[in-house]
Amino acid sequence: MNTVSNPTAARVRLGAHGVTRRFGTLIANDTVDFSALAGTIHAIVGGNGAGKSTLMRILQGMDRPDAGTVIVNDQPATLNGPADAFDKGIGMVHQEFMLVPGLTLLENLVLAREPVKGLGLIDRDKALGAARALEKEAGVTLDWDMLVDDAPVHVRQIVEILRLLYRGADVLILDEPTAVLAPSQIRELIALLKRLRDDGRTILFISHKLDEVMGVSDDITVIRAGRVIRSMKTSETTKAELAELMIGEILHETSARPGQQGKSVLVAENLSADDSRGVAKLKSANFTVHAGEIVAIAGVSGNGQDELIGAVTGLIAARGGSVSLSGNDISKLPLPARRARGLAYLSPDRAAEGLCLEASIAENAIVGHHRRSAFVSAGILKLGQIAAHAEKLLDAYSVKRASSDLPISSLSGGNQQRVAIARELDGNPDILVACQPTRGVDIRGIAFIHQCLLEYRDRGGAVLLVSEELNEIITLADRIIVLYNGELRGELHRGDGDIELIGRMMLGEAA
Amino acid sequence: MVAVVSPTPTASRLSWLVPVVTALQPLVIALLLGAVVLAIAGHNPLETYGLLFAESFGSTKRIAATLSASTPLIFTGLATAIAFRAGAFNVGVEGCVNVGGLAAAFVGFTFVSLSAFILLPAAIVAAAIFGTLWMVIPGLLKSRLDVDEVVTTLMLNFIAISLTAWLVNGPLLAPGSANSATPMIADAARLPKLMRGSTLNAGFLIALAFVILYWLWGKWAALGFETRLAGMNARFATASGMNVPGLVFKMMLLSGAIGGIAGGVHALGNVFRYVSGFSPGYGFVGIAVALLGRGNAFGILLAAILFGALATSGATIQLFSDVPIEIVNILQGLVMIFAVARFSWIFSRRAKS
Amino acid sequence: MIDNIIHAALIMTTPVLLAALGGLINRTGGLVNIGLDSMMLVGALVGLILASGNGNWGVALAGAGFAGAMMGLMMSLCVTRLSANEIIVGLGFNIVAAGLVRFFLKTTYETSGTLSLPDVTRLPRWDIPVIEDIPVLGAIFSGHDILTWAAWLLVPVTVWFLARTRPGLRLRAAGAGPKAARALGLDPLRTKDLSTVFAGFMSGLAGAYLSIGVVGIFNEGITAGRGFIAMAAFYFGRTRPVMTAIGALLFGFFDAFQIRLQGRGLPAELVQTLPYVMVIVILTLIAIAAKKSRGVKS
Amino acid sequence: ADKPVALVIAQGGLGDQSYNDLAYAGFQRALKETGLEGKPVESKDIVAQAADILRRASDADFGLILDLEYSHGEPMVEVAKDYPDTTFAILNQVQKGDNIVSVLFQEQEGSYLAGMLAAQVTTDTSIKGINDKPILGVIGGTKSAGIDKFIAGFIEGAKAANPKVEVKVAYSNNFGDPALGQQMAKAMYEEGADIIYQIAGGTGIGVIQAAKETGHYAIGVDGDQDGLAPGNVLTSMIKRADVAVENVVKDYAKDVKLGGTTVAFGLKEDGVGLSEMKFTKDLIPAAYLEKVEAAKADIISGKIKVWNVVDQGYPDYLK
Ligand SMILES: Nc1ncnc2c1ncn2[C@@H]1O[C@H](COP(=O)(O)OP(=O)(O)OP(=O)(O)O)[C@@H](O)[C@H]1O
Ligand SMILES: Nc1ncnc2c1ncn2[C@@H]1O[C@H](COP(=O)(O)OP(=O)(O)OP(=O)(O)O)[C@@H](O)[C@H]1O
Ligand SMILES: [Mg+2]
Ligand SMILES: [Mg+2]
Repeated sequence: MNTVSNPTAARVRLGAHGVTRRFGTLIANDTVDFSALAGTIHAIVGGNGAGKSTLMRILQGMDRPDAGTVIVNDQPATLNGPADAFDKGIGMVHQEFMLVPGLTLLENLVLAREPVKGLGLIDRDKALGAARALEKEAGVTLDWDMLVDDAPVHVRQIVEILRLLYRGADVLILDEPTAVLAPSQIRELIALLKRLRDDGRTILFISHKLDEVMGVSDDITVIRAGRVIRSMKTSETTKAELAELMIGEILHETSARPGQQGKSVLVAENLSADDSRGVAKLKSANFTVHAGEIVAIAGVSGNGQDELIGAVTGLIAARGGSVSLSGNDISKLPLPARRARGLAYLSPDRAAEGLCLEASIAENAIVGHHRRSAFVSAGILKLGQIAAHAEKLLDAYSVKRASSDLPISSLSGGNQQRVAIARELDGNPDILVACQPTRGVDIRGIAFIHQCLLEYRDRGGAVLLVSEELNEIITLADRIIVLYNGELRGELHRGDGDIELIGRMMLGEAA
Repeated sequence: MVAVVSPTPTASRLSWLVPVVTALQPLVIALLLGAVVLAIAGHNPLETYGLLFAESFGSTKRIAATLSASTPLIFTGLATAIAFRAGAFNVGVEGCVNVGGLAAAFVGFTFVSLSAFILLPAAIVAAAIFGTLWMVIPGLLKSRLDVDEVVTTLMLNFIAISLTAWLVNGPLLAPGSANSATPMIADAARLPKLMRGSTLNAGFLIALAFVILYWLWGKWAALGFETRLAGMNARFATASGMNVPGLVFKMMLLSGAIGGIAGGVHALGNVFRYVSGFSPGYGFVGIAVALLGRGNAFGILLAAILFGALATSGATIQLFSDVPIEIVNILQGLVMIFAVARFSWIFSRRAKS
Repeated sequence: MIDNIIHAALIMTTPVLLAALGGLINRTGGLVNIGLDSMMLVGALVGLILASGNGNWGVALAGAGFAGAMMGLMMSLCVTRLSANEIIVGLGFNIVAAGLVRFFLKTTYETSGTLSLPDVTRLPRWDIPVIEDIPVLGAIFSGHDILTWAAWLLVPVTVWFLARTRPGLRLRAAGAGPKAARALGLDPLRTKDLSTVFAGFMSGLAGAYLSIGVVGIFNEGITAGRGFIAMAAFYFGRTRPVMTAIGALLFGFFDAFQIRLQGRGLPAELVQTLPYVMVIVILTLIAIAAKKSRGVKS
Repeated sequence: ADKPVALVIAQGGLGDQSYNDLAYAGFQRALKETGLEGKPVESKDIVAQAADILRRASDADFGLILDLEYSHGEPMVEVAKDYPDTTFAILNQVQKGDNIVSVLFQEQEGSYLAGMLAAQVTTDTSIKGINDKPILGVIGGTKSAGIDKFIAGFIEGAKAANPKVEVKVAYSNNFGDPALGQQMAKAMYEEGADIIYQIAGGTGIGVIQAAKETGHYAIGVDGDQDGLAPGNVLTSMIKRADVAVENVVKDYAKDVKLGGTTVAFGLKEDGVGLSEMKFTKDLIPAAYLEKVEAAKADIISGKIKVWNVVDQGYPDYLK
């Protein structure tokens, strides 16, 4: 285990003094003062768009403040780009993954500091040796020759972190590292972070999940609308207080009422499907979703969720079995036809599939419904009606926006997700396939989205929920099915299972 | 303090100028560089630019010549833009111009007994049909088999040029002609002139109509809306229930149809037959026009007029100065390069991030 | 006959392959270079001028490569620093270069179109003893010049470079994940610039190959769109060196073949489309095969 | 007349090493001698800008407009009607009009002589680089009547000298690709041809290069190309486009009434013919040259009428 020399026992290893960053008229960071003490885990919390990522980017030299300075080892410092930050021992795992597609894990690990023999030839043995050493330190084993594109998310996450260690960083900035991980993976990550801290490293940790934050951090800074609201020791605060500080009001937890099971809506029989390379990923799945209930598929990503979603929605062709919707076989229909028959689909990948970031907010709210007879005649859109409808919809879902004609990328993640949900629930579909509905959304947004899903269910809607958030599943689901290694196992009913049990089932440990 | 937050009244009244200045800035830089080249070549840049302007817009006749030269470019710009919109990088409009032009000319010199009311539309429809057919193969390959459309359409350009060259020198050769040309089309097949003593013809009006249609289509048509979304994010469009390969195929065909009409209108309105050298690369300039106009209907119109002006004035200024055609070409290239450049970069401190 | 076709095919392949390898590196670095043809043209002119008057062919090649590289640099700066659209810039460079070359010929040599200079040192051809007399093998391996050898040797070298070396890895990273590369402290824009400079260098050599390797004169049409064919070749190869080389060879082969097919009753114009038709046919076959193999697995 | 003169350059532009360059050279000579003002006009879009350029020049008070572009024939007739005081000249075709002068070349006549010479040489193995096979080659720039006019004449002349001679014909489809021309020529030499007639502009320069490299022969075209590869260019079929242009401009300067006339440039007018063969004269047996001279006299006298593809369509041997 390599230990990190504590650089001159500085008190503030990394911080900001009076940092301000504007984007046009928007002030993303407003005279932010911040100090992460050496050898601590410092959590930064705040709602979507609070300015957390912006501050972190500044601390890593990716961005520069309009005013104020970065503090490194108690001294004001200027960071001329990420390379400079690495020289000062500062590395960051960005909110969106920063791995290069088409490269192997090993190549991504050593990129920008490759061990070479003569002629610029990469010394593979040395690289692999370093990789193995890091593996040991982190307590994982990886297939280093795997392409990034083929690696599951948690593996990518690990590689991102190992890469910082490889570069010798002793300050690790992690922007929402747990957003895409399963509970056991989160636990492993947190254990790893604690070990790293105990070795003397400093960690800046961003998360929307307050349980995690309370569990892992030594200090917490709360940011709201670009300003630091308060910095404190974790031991001196509570989850409830944090939530209130973050959003400026007291939030009531979504209460779970049981649903009223109606007639069966979606029936999958012996459904199986392959991934894009032809590997069997979903094996003979059987399940039914009834009107008025939420059925959750729990599972670690990569266990066949994508194929299950694809086969149900028609995004991919199933290899065998059948899917029927309200009694009609839809197995052979492509996605548009399934949508026309009352299926709605909320994509897990908001930026790439769930929304069109360049299109306007209103357009994103209406897509898919624009061929409704109220909105189109003879192929000509009734723009007036459409705009009015979009406004109504966006207001109903309280989407905070300057104008509906702006590109949707101008919205915060939480508000983007509201638009996606508003669109999918518009027109009262028979069934909603909702995947990771609250990924990367702040607590206020989560509560709202949960409310939407429950109300839809209570109106008689059927929901097939695919999520890695166990809390979410426990809160929402009337029935829970665990997906492990392509197979559906065990079925739990509301109130039956606790998080621990489901977590173990997700890892194939119990039945 | 207040002044900083809310823009002053003066600023808001002049704010429409900002995009105009931004748009003109690259043109100005291209002209400055061109001036350097001119000066090195021993020509007075100001005089040359004055002459270029006068020969493009200096009189009704010259304006007519400019608009006439821009007519095929409007079509090819639109044809290219419509495919780009769907996310297909179609560089094969040049081929469509050639097959469309030959098809229209063929109808125009073959069915000479028909009246103008039938012959003219028939010739244009023939051009559209052949342009469409020309895009069927790359369209199918792209949408069904995911074969890169850049290669296939580029190859088809070469094939179209050879194929038309063969037809026009063999089966369709005008008797007694020493170079590859079809017979002249019947008078009934000719697009009416808009002005005596000029080549400006009804084709320009058709082009304008297409610009407006394209604009309306993009704004109002469900298909236009879907095409735009599919072009911006195909995965999203698929997940939202659109048939993206189908859309791409349709738009490739539509692109081919408009490209074919570009050739048809050129044959029926200007050249009155198909002849070797029929298209000096209208399809390729169309790519630049579409990109310069940023896919926007009126942007395309303006870009086409700009290139039309340079083409026509580039030829006639040689009558009044010693500026050779290559200087005009250099200028054209410079305008193209810098028209899409963003100089704000140089002045912006943090553009790197 | 077959020997002659092979030899001619290899000669027609060399310039396309050189430029295609440059374009491939460029595209790997994240820039689709439509301006290869312009760099080829300038390389051809500079190469001829330096080789004339019994000049040194090595110097001529270096000069041609340098001239192409400079064009590449300018083009790249327009794209990376002025965020201009690479396609338009490429098209624009083709137009500007053609104009500048004509202009230069007129003002400097008082000629237009063609430049024929005295005592041009041609690229030497190397005959390999023994092998040169073996049919087929002789045609393949003997009687070629340094650029043909270089072009073909560069194919495995490019594979090795991209897969195994540090600059190769960084190049791929700059093209596939510029944001990530930047976050790691690399400078993907500069990498892109360098890759375009390389593409220009290779295209310059390709041009010189035409002017001092093949014909010994310069003509403004000497590239005859081979820069576009090179682009088609690396598109054909999906930016993989070996497939790109096969694409270039395909062009060379069918070009050599169509020349010999002429005058045998088929219309010349139609025979000339053979290379282009074949590229479409082969791409289609590859795509169908790929689809089938995917179908078999599932 | 003292109004300025314009010369509209054809497709291919200046620098084509043949027709355009030659005509422009004659144009410049004429301007110098007559002291007239004159401008050449080139355009990339020359086909579409026909009427536009002709009208602009007329409006700008040019007195004589010479047009080298073939496709401008019909538009010129239209435009000429509106400008009766301007004289227009078109080459290679006859157009009607009181103020239009047509200039025709009988390229087939010169090509006939070239074919006749080549057919005699190709079996004379005493000449270096010549094999015993009666095979000749022709490489044309495009397949078009204007080019095939040369080719038909060449074949006719060759057959007249030796009916057994075989003439291989190929087209480059490109007037500016010398590398292609060189490869095409080499392919022909491999197949037994030893003399190739090129009618392909810049592509043809590659043909001459191939002759030089392989030690065979080429026949040049348009200008005197014998010097491009001394000893390897058997002869050149000279087409005096320069003289034609020069004469028209000079006549215009002298106020000769040109409108409505057709000027033919054949062997008789010395508008076409073979080069003086400065480098090859001594290689070729005198008897061959005498036979060529005799044929020339017969053509001039009208005893031999060489096939004209443009007027008569394609002969059987070139279908
Ligand atoms: N490059 C940019 N250009 C313009 N505005 C930006 C940019 N980056 C961030 N912003 C804006 O700055 C604000 C703060 O964004 P930031 O990414 O820091 O939020 P965050 O706290 O990380 O939110 P989340 O929890 O959703 O990740 C947001 O309103 C955002 O719209
Ligand atoms: N160049 C930009 N221009 C305008 N807004 C931007 C730009 N870059 C990022 N943003 C916005 O900044 C905000 C914050 O960005 P960030 O990457 O943190 O994602 P986010 O919105 O917080 O979503 P999530 O947390 O769900 O990933 C978003 O609204 C994003 O769209
Ligand atoms: Mg963030
Ligand atoms: Mg012989």
